[in-house]
Amino acid sequence: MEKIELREPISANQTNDLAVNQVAETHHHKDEVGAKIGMWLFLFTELLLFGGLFLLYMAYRLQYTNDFIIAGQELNLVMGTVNTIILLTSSLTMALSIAAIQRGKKNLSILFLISTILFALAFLVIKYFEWTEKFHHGIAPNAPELLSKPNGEIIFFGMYYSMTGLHALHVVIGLIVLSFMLFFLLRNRINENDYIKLENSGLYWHLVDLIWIFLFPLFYLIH
Amino acid sequence: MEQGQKPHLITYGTYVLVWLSLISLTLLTVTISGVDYGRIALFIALVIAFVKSVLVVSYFMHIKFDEAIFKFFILVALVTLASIFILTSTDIFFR
Amino acid sequence: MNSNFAMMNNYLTYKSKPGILSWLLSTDHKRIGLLYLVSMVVFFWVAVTLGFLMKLEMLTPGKTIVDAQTYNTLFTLHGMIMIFLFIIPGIPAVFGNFFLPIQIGAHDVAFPRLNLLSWYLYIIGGLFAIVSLFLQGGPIDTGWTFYVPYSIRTTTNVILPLLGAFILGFSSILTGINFITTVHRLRAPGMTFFRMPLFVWALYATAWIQVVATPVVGITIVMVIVERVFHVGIFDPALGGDPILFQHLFWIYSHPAVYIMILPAMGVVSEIIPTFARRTIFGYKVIAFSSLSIALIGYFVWAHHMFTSGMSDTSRMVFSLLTFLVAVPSGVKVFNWVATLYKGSIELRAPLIYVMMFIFLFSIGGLTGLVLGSLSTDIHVTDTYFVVAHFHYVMFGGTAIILFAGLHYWFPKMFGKMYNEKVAIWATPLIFIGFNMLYFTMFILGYLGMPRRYWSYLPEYQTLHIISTVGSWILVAGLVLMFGNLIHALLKGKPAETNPWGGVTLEWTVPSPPPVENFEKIPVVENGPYDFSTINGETNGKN
Amino acid sequence: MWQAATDYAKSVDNVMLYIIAISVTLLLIVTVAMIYFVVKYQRKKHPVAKQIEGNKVLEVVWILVPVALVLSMFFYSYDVFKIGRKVPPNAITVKVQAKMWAWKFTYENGKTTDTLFIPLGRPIKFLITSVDVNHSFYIPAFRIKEDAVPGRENYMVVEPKEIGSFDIACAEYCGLNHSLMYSKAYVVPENEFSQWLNGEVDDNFLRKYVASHTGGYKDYLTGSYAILFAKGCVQCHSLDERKSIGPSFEALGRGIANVSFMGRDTSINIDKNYIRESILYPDLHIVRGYEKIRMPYSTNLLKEEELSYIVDLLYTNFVKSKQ
Ligand code: HEA
Ligand code: HEA
Ligand code: CUA
Ligand SMILES: [Cu+2]
Repeated sequence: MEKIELREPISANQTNDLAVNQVAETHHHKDEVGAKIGMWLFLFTELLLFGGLFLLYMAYRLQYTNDFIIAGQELNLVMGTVNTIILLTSSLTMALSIAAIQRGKKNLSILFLISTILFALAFLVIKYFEWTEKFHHGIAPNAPELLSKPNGEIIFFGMYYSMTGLHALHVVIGLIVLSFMLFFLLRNRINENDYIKLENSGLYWHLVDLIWIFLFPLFYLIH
Repeated sequence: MEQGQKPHLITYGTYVLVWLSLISLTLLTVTISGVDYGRIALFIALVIAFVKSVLVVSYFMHIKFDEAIFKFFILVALVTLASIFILTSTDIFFR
Repeated sequence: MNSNFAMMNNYLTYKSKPGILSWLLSTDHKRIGLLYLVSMVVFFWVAVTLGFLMKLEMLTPGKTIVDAQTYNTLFTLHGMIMIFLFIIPGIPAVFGNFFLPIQIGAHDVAFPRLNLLSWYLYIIGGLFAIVSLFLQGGPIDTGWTFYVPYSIRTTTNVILPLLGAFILGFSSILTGINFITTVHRLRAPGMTFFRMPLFVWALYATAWIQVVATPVVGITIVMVIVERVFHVGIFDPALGGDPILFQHLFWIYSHPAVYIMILPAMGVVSEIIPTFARRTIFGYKVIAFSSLSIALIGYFVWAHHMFTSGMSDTSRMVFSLLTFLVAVPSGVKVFNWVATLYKGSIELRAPLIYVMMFIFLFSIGGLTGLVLGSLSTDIHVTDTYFVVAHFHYVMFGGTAIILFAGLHYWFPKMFGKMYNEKVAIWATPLIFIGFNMLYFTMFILGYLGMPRRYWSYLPEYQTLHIISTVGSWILVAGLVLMFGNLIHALLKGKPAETNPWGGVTLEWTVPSPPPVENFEKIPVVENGPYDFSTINGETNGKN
Repeated sequence: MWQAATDYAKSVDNVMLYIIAISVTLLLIVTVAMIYFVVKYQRKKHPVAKQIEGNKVLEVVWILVPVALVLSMFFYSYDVFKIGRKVPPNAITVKVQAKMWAWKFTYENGKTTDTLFIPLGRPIKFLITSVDVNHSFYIPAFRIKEDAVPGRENYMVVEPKEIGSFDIACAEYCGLNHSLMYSKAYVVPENEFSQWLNGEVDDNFLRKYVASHTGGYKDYLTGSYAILFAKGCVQCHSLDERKSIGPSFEALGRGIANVSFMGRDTSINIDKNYIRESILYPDLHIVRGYEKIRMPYSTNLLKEEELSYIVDLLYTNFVKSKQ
């Protein structure tokens, strides 16, 4: 039983790949790689969450190819494209915001973060108009007008509302998270030496963008 | 980022370049969708989407410059996702 | 070990906040483990009572004690609680939380606050399910599988328990994220991957399943709720939806989930056997990799629950083949465990007896899994009592028995008290006999064609049902004896030593009960996990 | 109970035997070895353990041997499975429609029944669907089962090789009366079957035919009680004093029933009208001591003449005979 001795901590190169040279005193020290691993794992769960819906989409698109094409025409391509560009741009400003804080440029970072938030809002506003317009035309879940269409089209809009709805929910969550980050930035809780929070929020935001990159062709570009 | 080691910094310019490519790819895919490529239209659109997502993941999410472990993780997640798609296909494509 | 340090900081007595808050707000992984243990035992007790009532109902054809609707809610709640609140969090949440950091030489898990959040989510999820019992509409009656379209048609309270299950899934995901990160970041110096105890390996593999499988059921559950509330038509055949797709999505999670249940148990077995055989485990790497391959292949077999659902024949063939393959790594483990007993120096103590019982019962459960994986036989026995028998053998005979084994193995460490080992051993024959009477009869019933989820049955099945019900009484007696003994020990037990069994993994180097931050100084590891050569003396052993 | 009434069913039993034989062998090897080692190497007798870290050859063996075994199981089983999925060209089609909580069978000429009649020795293709929730069409004696899923038509094939009557059960949970969703499958020679299909003979003729070929507990079936079995009545109402889900038929002999009628407790004289009402509107009078549950085999399941027949039967054999 004496095989494990208690010794002074040994130097880092004696440890294996990722194990931190962890000793009692450094216990409370921030482990940034650890935090990032945690964040990525969380992103995978998000990916698989949407994965389930994409799977359903694949099955139904195969089953109802023609209905999907017809129903797809009803979506507004211009709004979809504009929203794609907005979201991509917000991703850019997000990345730039992190790049700025890495270089210690706090004000620039704040500026970029605010623009990200504004872009996110713009995305939601457009989404709102898109949905309400559909609703006015009677294309809403369980609305008699939609129910009178063929099954494939009902399913198309079912998928459309579920997937873009879930995505929009993620945008809203992202918005809240980013607002907190803004607050932290202003309070200097995020700074040149400690910006892992902002980085992780950025990762989340890019994932939201990533999902949209696939949603866009699957719903708006059907022909 | 082990202690003392500086993180890899990506220049503003790179980000803007990536963004420009993303926008062009978006416009490309929208334009193409106007042309009728029949059955492979979906395939083309997905390939473009895939290229876009690789750009986002590599640069915006700077996986390209992160430790190997992260790349391995992503591989695990993608393999998982791919396998549920492929295995479900054995049902829906053969009904 | 500096005993002063230990005496002052015992994690049970340590007070950081006033009163109960020092538990409810504690981020100490050991305290969280105990929070889970207590809440889980409570839920288990509820579900066991439901199971017991079901068996009473089965005494006679037709109504014995409850009517059909009540019976339907009984098995639904029994299944839901057992699966989502007892056996899935089960070993990882209790022993994983408690021992994973200690076994790899860390002070805590990577995200202690997230860990506490997981527990709160667990409780909230459980409360959702319980609250739904008392609302208008009555308790959920869909079976734990929530198959559509029944789950979107029934008028009982479906949404709340589904939300509960969703939240529980979240809790499980967070635990998984925590464990993976902990294993990657917080191993003590010298603790390479191949020096980790096999329990840690098992938890690591499990955590991956938790992370990549749980979201799929999460979205499925959400879609059922959306379907009920908004009638979007995703699953509803009346609107063009496909109920079979629901089954795919459900089992994409719920099959891997059965490996979430069993893998940690297998890890515990790999800890207990070497300790009592005083020898290194046979084929360490093979066992470690078999955990990973179970996790991996286990992801590819889900549709074996759907052989009669009407999916394509191609699919049936592929999934049957893959199912057979997933049995192999489990077999490898069983063989390696038995081989570990070979030329050991074996002391037959209570935990080992439970482990032996496990090997026997789990093998029966697993081998009958082959009957279910085989296409032609499954078509006959699917959705009969044969399946019910199979999963009680693997879940109860497998995981729950190992939960008991783990309790007996780590009890002295966790609570610093020793239980009466004679009583613990005396409970085992009761459990064993009761268990087999209760569930083996179900294999026969199933092959004779008695479908599951039946409130009433044809009179010719009655004899077997009576035997089974009597078995449940014997089993209850055994379990009450066992739990009673442990509770008695908790109150009146003698103090336990640091290392009562002669184990060599890290948890046996810290005092019983462990101090708050586990280690005064993080240990440096220089050997594999089951190195008994020093205990046995220098000259002997190693070949 | 233990019937195997098709060749396919016998093959399934063989697959089962094959898997079980291998399983029992492996289980015995594992268990015996485990107990033997625990006894042989107990610490008293064997104080110092030998530290064996592994053995490559052995480990490879016990990976490869199980792989071989399970592959053999797979192929054997799959071979048998394929038989059950192949639709022979001479197969006749029977449509099976499930709904909460009854079965409806439609034959090629449009005739419909709630009890299944099929010809001996002819392959039958069942096309299975549902109108509400999932059910599963299960005939244990044939070892076959296939879900009835709304919006889809699943199929399965059977080639009965034995005259007899076999239970049909619902094997997918479908709500309240899932466990009462039983029916019967009667296998009769082709000749009799086509006579019946063309309306030359009636259901009862076939039932009697089957009963006379099987005997035993089916004694009832030779007599006039056959219909009570065919329609599933006896699932819940016993012919003797035994209390079951519903009141026993024997209890009709008391001549007076204590019931709750529209929420009030009263006694009521048992006559033909009472019996008829109880079948048509099961909720109307609830006999004291019983639950109000929906009787599955009621209203739309009985044709008018069947209803009259049952009412007469019950009245004559249980009520009048006691007076
Ligand atoms: C702890 C949980 C657990 C575990 C570990 C398993 C393990 C296995 N299960 Fe089980 N299963 C369930 C829980 C579990 N199952 C549940 C809950 C259900 C029903 C759900 C519901 O419908 O409500 C179910 C249902 C179920 C079905 C669907 C039945 C149906 O509805 O028709 C199938 C079909 O293939 C199956 C197969 C298997 C197989 C092949 C294994 C294998 O992993 C077993 C491997 C183990 C062994 C094989 C034994 C040890 C090996 C040896 C001693 C020697 C080696 C020998 C050889 C390989 C030949 N299970
Ligand atoms: C871990 C999982 C688990 C466990 C342990 C059990 C335990 C039991 N199960 Fe379980 N069962 C399931 C999981 C489990 N079950 C699932 C998932 C289903 C499917 C549900 C569905 O179809 O949707 C199911 C379905 C199911 C059915 C089938 C219902 C049907 O299809 O009609 C039956 C039938 O009798 C049954 C019986 C029992 C019994 C009698 C017990 C008994 O509990 C065993 C007897 C043991 C005791 C009674 C313990 C007594 C102990 C104490 C009193 C402890 C005291 C403790 C302290 C003081 C701390 N169960
Ligand atoms: Cu119909 Cu169960
Ligand atoms: Cu499974």
